[in-house]
Amino acid sequence: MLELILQALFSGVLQGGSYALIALGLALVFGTMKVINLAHGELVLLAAYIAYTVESSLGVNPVFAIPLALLIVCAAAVLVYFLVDLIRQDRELNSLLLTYGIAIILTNAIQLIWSADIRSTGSAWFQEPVVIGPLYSMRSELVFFVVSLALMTGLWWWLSRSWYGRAVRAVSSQRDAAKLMGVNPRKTELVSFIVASILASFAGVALFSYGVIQPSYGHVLTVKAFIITVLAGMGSIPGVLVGALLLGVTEALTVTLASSALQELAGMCLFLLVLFVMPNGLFGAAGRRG
Amino acid sequence: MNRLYKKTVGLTLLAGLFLGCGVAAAKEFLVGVEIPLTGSLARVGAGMNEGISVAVDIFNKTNGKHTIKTIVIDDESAPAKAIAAVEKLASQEVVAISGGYGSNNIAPASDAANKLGLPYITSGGVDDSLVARGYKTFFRINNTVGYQKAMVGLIDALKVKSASIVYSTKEATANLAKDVEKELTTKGFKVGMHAFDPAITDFKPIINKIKLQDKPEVILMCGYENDYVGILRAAKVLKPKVKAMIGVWSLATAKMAADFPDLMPWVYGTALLPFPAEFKTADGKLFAETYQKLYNKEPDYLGQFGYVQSLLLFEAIARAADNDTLHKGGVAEELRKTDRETLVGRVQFNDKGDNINFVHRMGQHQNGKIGIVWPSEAANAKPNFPAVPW
Amino acid sequence: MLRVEELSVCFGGLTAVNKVSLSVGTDEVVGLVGPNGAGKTTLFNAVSGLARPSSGRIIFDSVDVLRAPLHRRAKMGIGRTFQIPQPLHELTVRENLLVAQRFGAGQVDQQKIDEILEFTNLAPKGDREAAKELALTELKALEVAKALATNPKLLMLDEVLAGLETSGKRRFMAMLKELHQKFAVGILIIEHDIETISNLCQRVVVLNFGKLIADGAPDQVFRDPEVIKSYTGADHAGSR
Amino acid sequence: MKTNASIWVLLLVAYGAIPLTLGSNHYVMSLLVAALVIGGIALAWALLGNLGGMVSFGHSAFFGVGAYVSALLTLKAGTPIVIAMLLGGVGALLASLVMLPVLRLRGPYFALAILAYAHIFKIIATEWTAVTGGSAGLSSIPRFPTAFGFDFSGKVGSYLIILSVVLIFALCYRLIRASDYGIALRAMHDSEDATRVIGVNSVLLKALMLFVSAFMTGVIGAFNAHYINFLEPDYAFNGLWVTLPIVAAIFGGYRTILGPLIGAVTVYLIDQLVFKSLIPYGHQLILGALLVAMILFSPSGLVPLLRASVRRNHAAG
Repeated sequence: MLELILQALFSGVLQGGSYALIALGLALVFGTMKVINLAHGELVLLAAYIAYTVESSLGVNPVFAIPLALLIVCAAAVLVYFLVDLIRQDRELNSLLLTYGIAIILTNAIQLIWSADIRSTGSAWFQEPVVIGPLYSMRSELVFFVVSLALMTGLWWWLSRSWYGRAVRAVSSQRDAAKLMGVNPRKTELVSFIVASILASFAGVALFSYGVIQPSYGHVLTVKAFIITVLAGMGSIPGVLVGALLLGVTEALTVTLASSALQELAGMCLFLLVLFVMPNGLFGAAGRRG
Repeated sequence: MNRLYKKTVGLTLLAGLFLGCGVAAAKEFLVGVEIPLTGSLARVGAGMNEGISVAVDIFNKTNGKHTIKTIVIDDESAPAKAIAAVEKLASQEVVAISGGYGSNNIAPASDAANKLGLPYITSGGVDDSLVARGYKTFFRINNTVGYQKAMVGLIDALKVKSASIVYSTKEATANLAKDVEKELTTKGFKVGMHAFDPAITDFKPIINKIKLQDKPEVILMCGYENDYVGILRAAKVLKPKVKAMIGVWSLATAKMAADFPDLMPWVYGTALLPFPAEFKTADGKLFAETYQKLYNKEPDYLGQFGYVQSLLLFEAIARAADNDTLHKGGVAEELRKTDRETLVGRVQFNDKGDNINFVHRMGQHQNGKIGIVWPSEAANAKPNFPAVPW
Repeated sequence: MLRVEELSVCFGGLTAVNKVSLSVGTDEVVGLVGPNGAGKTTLFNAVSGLARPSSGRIIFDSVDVLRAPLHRRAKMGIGRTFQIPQPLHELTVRENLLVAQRFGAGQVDQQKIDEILEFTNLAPKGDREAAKELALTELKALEVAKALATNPKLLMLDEVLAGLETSGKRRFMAMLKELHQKFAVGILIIEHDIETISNLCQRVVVLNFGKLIADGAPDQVFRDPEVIKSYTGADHAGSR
Repeated sequence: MKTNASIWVLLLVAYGAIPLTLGSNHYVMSLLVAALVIGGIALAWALLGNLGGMVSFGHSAFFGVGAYVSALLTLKAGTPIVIAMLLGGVGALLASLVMLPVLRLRGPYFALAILAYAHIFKIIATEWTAVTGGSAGLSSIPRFPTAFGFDFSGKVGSYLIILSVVLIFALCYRLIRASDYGIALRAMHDSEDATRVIGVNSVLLKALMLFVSAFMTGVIGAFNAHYINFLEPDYAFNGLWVTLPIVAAIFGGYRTILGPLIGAVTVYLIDQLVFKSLIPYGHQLILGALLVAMILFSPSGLVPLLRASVRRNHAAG
């Protein structure tokens, strides 16, 4: 039993690492722009399909797809940004509907381009098992867990040290005050969109390397990312990481202790529970009540 | 000009009447195809559709007398759209419908077809409730029992005594898993059951439970392609001490062997034919050739089912046309009289439209090929047992 | 009628209102003064229910309303205006009052609405869309009219005169003077202008940095050195 | 006066001309029924959006619950369909009770929290096999009966039922909007604090709108169950029951009453008749693009736009 639970915790933590990468992008954009980008999961999926194309047509390891994925996903994200920026009235709600529409477009475009077939990496190197004592994992999971930790540390450093990073944080917490300080909020919004798409590109390639992708999966990713940002409370990188790990571990434990059929239910219940009991999330301070 | 035109039309009509009254003439018949080409079932629907097109091509070349034309409507994997598709086809005067995937779409679609008096033949839904309705217009060439027989048959042949079943909570997979469990339990097997939500991707916790708690001799998988990949990957990492990995549909296919060469070795799944296909019958050879010509690839099981169901239907239409009973319920009548060897074995329908002879075959991935290992009379290879992908 | 006891309101680490006690009687007009950021509007928010106090008590009509939601306090008779007018969007002036009366007072009485419109000089504008077609003076008057329509016992006016030009201010003053008598309400009014306060109020309360520093008759209070210091120190002469 | 006349003409066409001329064409009638189902949900969705000021991505929850409640009542308890459909609405209303805590949440949080509920209900419907039949679903759900010598289970019958249901809902919506509650709700849209300090219990009013919207969607779901005669969790709680109505409501104009209905019929028919032949596999792409375009260029929808242009023409003429 102990062995089972240890493995569940381990699997959950690894899964949480990649969830965190996706959620972080969503949280960053929400922080600066107060916009939930419902097409975020589709952007991640787009990167995953680019990885598939690169792997299957060039026969190389999917990590070599990262530059191309960065290019395309960033371009797509910038386009999304400019569309959202065009909204004039009632931005909070209209942006939801707008990005929802973009998500529909992307899902169907992905299906048109890559067909409904399921895809996953063929790289044997990535699928090699790695055994640490009683704990098992796939090499790709470990590799990308480390990568996502590194990215998060980098982002944290960037947000706290660089001028742009501080501007992003300033805009997230006090938009008007930031303006007075000479920060151009629109520029920082764009930067946050680009950073989010960089994270999404890595997350997408990771997803392709250890999981199975299909066109309808983007929506699931968006919802999971949103759940994590709620768990975290807005605007805290460690919070997002903890929220993601919490979700990953909860899911894995539900499978181990109850049934896998209840895994999604457990995630949703966790989400609602936190929403009601701790409306500001585990770490957040910003209010989300009306 | 105008008068000439009218005259021609009049003459043609007259001629048509004459011929129609006399011996049935060679004629083009419209057949409706209601099938998912988008949505969650897009992939399997497209596979079946390929088989249907092959059937049209072959029938039109070989029949010599009648020809068939199909009208394809995408039902978008949605019941309401499936009904609308059937109704639209009816308004375009099709004589019967071939297609459908997923019992949830087939049930309402065939219901609508029944109301309109259109025969409906499918291979896309194995749920028992479809035939329990007892419609006179409904036919299908496969069923859960056939899959169950194949799985249990293989397990018997392998002489193991315990199994863990990993199954998706979707309807077809859950039903099959429970039926197999029931049969195995009555045979004195030790069976562990593990349901999973179709949305999950990480199967390690489930496989670990099987590895540490169930400790079975074989793992049975009732799922779809993405589930198999996830399960096999998790199993490859955790390496449970089992002797075989056995799945059902969409697994022992050339496509899976090509896409996931490192996951598939020695995995079992239902398969109609070995790969590379060895078609012994003339019918089979023709099918494979035509398929190759139209789609430039080896046929898969979806294509084979789609082909068989459609060819049986077209033949029944031809017979009904010859007997001049086409519009008097003759197609359904002729379908019911079907008794024929096909690519999926002998087909005979009972009064509820189910194929009483349907038993699937089990194949095994063997060095990039697929060998049929059960039943022995259809086998072209010996099962490699015990063997797993790791 | 209104008794505030030891009330504190905190935002994060900042104490906006610090242990303030004051009272307003049914037949009183009380002025609330103090430099910007002294906590006057926060006090209003706490009493009307928009801000959540961290400690203290709010007694209205001998009932503790500290935990009562906004709308219940409005129904009990606490009415207020906003410094920046907040007309109800998409509604006409008359509909504004109608909603206030229907939900605040509990029943609709067209005659009373007419009376209020007349009193606030809004009668000619009754059918205009409030948010789009009114001038600032009228918007300020609408704030008062809306509050009156809820049939309040206590009326809290937040800088109703600020931003008005001289003639508008004079008319408004006349209206305010009548208000107390005509509608039988107690009034608590925030105002910067010392002259206005002295003219209107029987009593004045002074806040500085969230603390109550004086409470008494206007001529007395405005001579208090601490009050003068707080005003001049914060660079706030009364004539703005 | 003029709008009254055009409404009477519209009613005459909907109840008279359409069934008489198109009644025998099963395909067109089934398209119309499906469009009205989408229209009904769009109406309920827009009611919540317009009066309650809330965007919901979880209306499939109400649709599914209504469908299941009505189907199970008729199948297992033999309840007459009309009553079962109403109870389906009540079931959806009860389901919305557990969502009350979400009402305190703002914009995006509400929209996605309600989506979480839809997921939860779907999983419950899948797992609670003993009652719901699990993923195999329920089949042979009773059809509409024959009444007054007219067979309501046919296409025309079903069309008349859903048409009437949707029109009754539209009328209710109109009454609510014109009531004191409706006026207060309209005011709340942009100035919530100002409405609250004059005594409006905003949470209660929003809750009421959620109830009404849930009830309406539940009844529509129940209708659909008896029309399709089949239910399974994936279908009953499908995301499409939200996507299409949202596109329809935004297209037609969600701040109007008839906008969502007109939007639904237009969008659905164009989608099925034009887009589907343009891009056979994946025509939803165009729906997405339509939604994006509407939000960017005419967020208040087509109906107000048309009305404005008509008014302009009048002024010019």
